[in-house]
Amino acid sequence: MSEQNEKAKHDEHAHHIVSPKVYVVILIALLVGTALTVWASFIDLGFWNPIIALAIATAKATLVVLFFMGVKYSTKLTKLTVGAGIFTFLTLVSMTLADYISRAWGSW
Amino acid sequence: MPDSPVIVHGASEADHHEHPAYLRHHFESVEQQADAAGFAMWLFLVTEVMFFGGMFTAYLIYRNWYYPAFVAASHQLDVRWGTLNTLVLIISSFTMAMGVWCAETRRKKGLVLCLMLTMILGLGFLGIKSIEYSEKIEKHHVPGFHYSLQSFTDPQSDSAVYAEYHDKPLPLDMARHTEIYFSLYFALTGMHALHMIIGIAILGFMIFRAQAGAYTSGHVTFVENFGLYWHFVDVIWIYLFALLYLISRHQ
Amino acid sequence: MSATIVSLPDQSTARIPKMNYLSKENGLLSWLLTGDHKRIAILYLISLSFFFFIGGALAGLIRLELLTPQADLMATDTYNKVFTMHGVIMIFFFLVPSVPATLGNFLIPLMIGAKDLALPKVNLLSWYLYIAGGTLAIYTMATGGVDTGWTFTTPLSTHYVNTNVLTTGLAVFIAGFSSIFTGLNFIVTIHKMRCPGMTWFRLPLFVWAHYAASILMVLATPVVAIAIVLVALERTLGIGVFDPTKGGDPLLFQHLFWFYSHPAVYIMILPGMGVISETISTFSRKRVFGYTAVAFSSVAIAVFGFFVWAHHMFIMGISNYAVLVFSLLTMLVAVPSAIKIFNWTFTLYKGSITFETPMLYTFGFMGLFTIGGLTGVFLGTSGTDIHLTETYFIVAHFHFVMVGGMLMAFLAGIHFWWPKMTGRMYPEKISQLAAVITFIGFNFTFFPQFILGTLGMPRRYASYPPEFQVLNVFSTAGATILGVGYLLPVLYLTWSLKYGAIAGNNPWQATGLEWQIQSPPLTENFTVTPIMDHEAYDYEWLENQNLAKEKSKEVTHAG
Amino acid sequence: MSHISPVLWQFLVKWMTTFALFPPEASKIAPQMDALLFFMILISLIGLTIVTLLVVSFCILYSKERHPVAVQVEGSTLLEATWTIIPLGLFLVMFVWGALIYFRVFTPPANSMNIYVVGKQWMWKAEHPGGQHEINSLHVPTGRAVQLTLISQDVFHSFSIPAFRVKREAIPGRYTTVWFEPTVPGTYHLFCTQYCGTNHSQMIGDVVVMTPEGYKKWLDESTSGASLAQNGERLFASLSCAACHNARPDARGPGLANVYGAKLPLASGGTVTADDAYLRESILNPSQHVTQGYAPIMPTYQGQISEEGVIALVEYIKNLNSDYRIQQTLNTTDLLPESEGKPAPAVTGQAGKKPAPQGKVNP
Ligand code: HEA
Ligand code: HEA
Ligand code: HEC
Ligand code: CUA
Ligand SMILES: [Cu+2]
Repeated sequence: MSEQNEKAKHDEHAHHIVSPKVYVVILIALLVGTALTVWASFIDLGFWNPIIALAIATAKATLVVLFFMGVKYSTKLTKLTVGAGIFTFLTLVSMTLADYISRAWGSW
Repeated sequence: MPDSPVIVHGASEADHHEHPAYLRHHFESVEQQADAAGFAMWLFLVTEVMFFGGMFTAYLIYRNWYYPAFVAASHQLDVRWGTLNTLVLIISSFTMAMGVWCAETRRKKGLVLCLMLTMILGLGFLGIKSIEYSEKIEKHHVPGFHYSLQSFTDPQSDSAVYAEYHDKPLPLDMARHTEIYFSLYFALTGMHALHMIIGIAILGFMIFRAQAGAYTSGHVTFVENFGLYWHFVDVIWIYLFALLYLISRHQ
Repeated sequence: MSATIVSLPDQSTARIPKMNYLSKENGLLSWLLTGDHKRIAILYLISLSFFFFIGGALAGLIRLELLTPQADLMATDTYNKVFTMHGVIMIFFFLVPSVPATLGNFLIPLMIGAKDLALPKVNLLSWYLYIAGGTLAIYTMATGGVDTGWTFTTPLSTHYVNTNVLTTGLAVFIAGFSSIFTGLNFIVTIHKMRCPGMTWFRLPLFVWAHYAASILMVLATPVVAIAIVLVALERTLGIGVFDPTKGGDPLLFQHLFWFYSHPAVYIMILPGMGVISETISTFSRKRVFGYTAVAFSSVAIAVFGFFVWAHHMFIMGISNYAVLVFSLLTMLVAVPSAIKIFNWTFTLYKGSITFETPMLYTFGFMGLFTIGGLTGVFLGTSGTDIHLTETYFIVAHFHFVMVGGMLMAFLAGIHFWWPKMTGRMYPEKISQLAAVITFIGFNFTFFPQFILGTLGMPRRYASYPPEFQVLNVFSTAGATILGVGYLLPVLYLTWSLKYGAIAGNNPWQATGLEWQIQSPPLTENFTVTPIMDHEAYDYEWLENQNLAKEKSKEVTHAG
Repeated sequence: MSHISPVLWQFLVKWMTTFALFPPEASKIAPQMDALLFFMILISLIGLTIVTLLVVSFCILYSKERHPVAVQVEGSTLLEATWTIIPLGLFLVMFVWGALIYFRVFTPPANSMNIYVVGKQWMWKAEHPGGQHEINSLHVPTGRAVQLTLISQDVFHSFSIPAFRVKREAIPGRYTTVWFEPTVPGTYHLFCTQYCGTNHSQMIGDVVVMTPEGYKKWLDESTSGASLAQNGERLFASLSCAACHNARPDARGPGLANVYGAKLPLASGGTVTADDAYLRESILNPSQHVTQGYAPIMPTYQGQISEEGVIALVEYIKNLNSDYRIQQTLNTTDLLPESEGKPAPAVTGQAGKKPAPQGKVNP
């Protein structure tokens, strides 16, 4: 038994049960988000189109992770785990892309 | 007990016999067991993030390099099917969340119903995906299998898509890079679909067990963890939808 | 009398306790279906040793071929297959699981006072995956092998060789998942299963090191898995992602591959570093100097380890700016290793040092890893890497860290915990001899390769210009000595299973929880949950403990 | 010494007489690289010695016999800081020094002569501007900066000359460059150091460094007829590039004279410098970078020209200083087979300058 555990027993355990109301609200938000992203893709925003699409996708994903997956109500450890995953993923993407982008900068 | 003095920890010895059957011997308490399982599931999902991460990286690089090809190729995907599938999956995520809630509040009927709905929606998703796939197969847009460039070098030949987007023909060398788009499209959605299939198989098993009341007696770890998995698959799709379908409807 | 840990039969008992994890049930099935982390560790130990000797025999073939400048023992493509299989087997089926899957599996629950790993079934699954992958690798070897090099460089592996790339890839893929599950299990266990009082900063450094390595296993391994999947798709369908003629970039594969394989080198070394922390403390009877620094340096290695992968691609055509960044970061990742080396050195200061076999291997580790690590810095320096890359300098570098470092640590650990695992001591004199032989043989084998490398001899060459022959002969001669050095432990350790002296609970008078229980331990490790009430490596606590025991014995004798 | 076996003895003698830690230093960069290597070896030896000395002396001072009871020492922030900062500082010195050398090796000086190298399973093919080909060998003069432009036809190879301390990957589908300035005449090893399949270890050869006069003589003796640029011109004609690139007012493609080294505006915005790699891309993947003011109509020549052909075209375009040659091409397209005897294009000189005699490079 570790200290997190003991703490968890008090504030998080007995397991926070999210009420269906929250789920319904999130569902609606996600549906709206989907509509929004499709609608946005029909407008010509040039450079901004992909950024908006990704922003909306990220917002939706965040909702799913926070509420459906319950990260909002879970321990620091879970939050840290999610954070570590995202961080490593971003490291992979950004450092690889950095190579590809700077390749075009000429030799020096 | 032999030689050295012993301090028995807390109450662990005392309530040993009251432990429910599902508490495995090496855990101290039900909370510890549930905690460990949930944490393990999260770690597993993190590995999944990195697994898809490799493909996302490839996607971002080639999209940068071959933007016109990616745009033209993405026009081959039907936003309507994509939107529908997104909705289906989001709703299935909702029913799954409700399922977890039912399990937590010990509603057996509700749980079974929610799991069934989730499964049906999941199957629906796969059905739509297979419609989309078969269209790609017909048009020879599957990389490696007599891949055809016709829709891109001569967009007018592809009247349905042309009517919607009025794509200009791509030069041959750019058109060839649509194959990379479709490689990544099939790799990403295929891997995603594989996760769905595994999920549906587990759902089937869970419905069976739920009917026997396995998850509505307080031991909900399995349902909760499966829920995490299912939502994760949903999250991946949310990104796939934005990246594969909505690249650019203009140009 | 302070509150303490339960200990079952005392070491004064001159017998191996009747009840222990080995004796519980003994059918084959009871082993193959076991959930006991200790039994799984033994399963791993046996299967790992098997793969090590296959890999070692292949190394023998490599060295025999390189005895002469011509490719005369085998054709060049056979040679290519031999070193590829040597690399694949040694890395994926020996070194990556070596310390974690055997010692880590066996000891982590014992060290943190838990009854088992958090997920025993997953643990067993890991072993089965490992065996499945390993069997597939052996099958591949038997049916023609593969000749891409262990790095599977595209487009060579995707379009230009017609050997068993797919099956080898699958084998590595499966082994990768075995490793992911092991790491995942360790992380969960270390977080959730510590006994009361076992705070993070009371954990043995062995556990810290495994924690850091596990992070790498969990986060890095999936990337190589997907890279292999893409290679397989490329090979079977020609999807073009890595194919330059279709507009793909073959370098992308290397990005993905090294994103795993650089962290993988730390997966390989960190657990070994954990072993060294334990042995050096025990045999100098001192708390590890700078406990926190050593603990955090493990984590620092794990974290920084993610940012340096492209140092394997300096001349491969990545952007020059990327080279600068990755070279700089490589310098940063080298520092925590230096911190560890110095802290271990100062652990000896004012200690009371004895020179049993594990300690000899430990000294071997410190010297050889320092050389290997410092030559790694030569390679991380972008300028000198131009000259040294893809030569025998690299071969020497990584054998110094992997064989001189990790393998030495593995042997140190096996000897150190052998009494705990089997209840019997290994024969001390002959194993000291074996350690010395290994050290001498190792230097003979791999030191000349540094010189070969600076002279320019390329790696993966079946034939070479004649002026390199002398150094190669040295190397081959050394490998023969090294082979003897590795065969000896197999013989005397097997012998000791039956004839070794009874070890008792704590033959080394070490402080870890694992030493406070009987050897070999019970299946459930602890009959009662222990409580940790002192720091790690607290030798004063141990002394008090022993005094107390003595007293109570006197009382019983008198009474 | 009779107890040492004669074979071993022979070896030892051989080794003692030829023992070396470094290969010969035959290029300008070699001593600089070696200086850094010496520095690093020195630092490493010092570091290793410190560690070894400490370990050994502690082992002697605090062995159980001498020091039966250990004294517990907790640690020391000061010491931790010392052995964090000093190695870090030293490593950073190595990083900076190494980066400077890396920078030098991969930045060719402007006046360097260029040799193209094509790697393929399993040989090296070098193409000199004058049209001289060589396989698995490379002749270069002393005292001149030589730039190599490398490409591979199949898998990764790596062009390594230990005596020069340089090495560069030959990548499929992309040009890479490296340069060196040979200093000592002689014959040196050329290795392929990137594992490239079955005969990787046979993809070796010689680098022959000659005096400038010797090199000139060698060039004259091994000429194959047309220069690279001449071959390029022929290809340019036979692929009818001039149908579009003809510098006429109504031309469908941009004029190519003096395009090499120019900063070109792109249709997608931004500019790009037309270097070798860009020229190659424009021929094989023209729609990747479309020049401003032109439609992406240029067909791709991927699969129709060998890497050697592309090199010839690139070399030709690089040396186009005026539209004069193109228009000549246009006129002579149908006379192609006989274009052998035509004056060679101005390889390095100005347009209108007396053309170099056939097969020779203007110095
Ligand atoms: C266990 C495995 C392991 C470990 C731990 C390391 C550790 C390191 N490695 Fe190594 N490496 C490999 C295994 C490993 N490596 C393998 C297998 C390859 C080849 C792969 C292939 O191509 O097949 C490779 C290749 C490799 C390359 C690529 C070369 C190339 O392809 O061109 C580089 C380049 O940067 C590198 C660097 C380093 C560095 C900087 C460290 C550092 O972490 C080392 C840090 C340690 C120290 C620095 C020593 C301690 C320091 C002191 C005691 C201080 C001394 C005092 C003073 C300086 C005052 N390694
Ligand atoms: C854990 C990793 C590990 C280990 C332990 C070893 C151990 C050894 N390795 Fe290995 N090696 C690699 C990992 C490892 N290697 C990798 C990753 C490569 C790169 C592959 C690639 O390029 O793709 C490589 C490549 C490599 C090469 C370069 C090949 C080339 O580039 O052409 C050489 C050459 O000397 C070599 C030699 C040895 C030797 C002599 C040992 C010795 O330590 C082994 C000693 C053990 C034994 C000898 C076994 C015990 C004895 C017996 C079973 C009796 C029979 C013995 C004989 C018949 C001699 N190895
Ligand atoms: C059908 C007409 C056509 C033919 C034939 C043609 N080109 Fe082009 N080329 C163009 C156009 C139009 C452009 C500018 C747009 C672009 O970059 O794609 C161009 C651009 C180029 C460029 C880049 C220069 C710049 O200013 O951007 C080079 C180099 C080039 N062509 C070389 C060749 C060579 C060599 C051939 C023959 C093997 C050839 N072209 C054949 C039409 C043609
Ligand atoms: Cu070409 Cu190795
Ligand atoms: Cu590395």
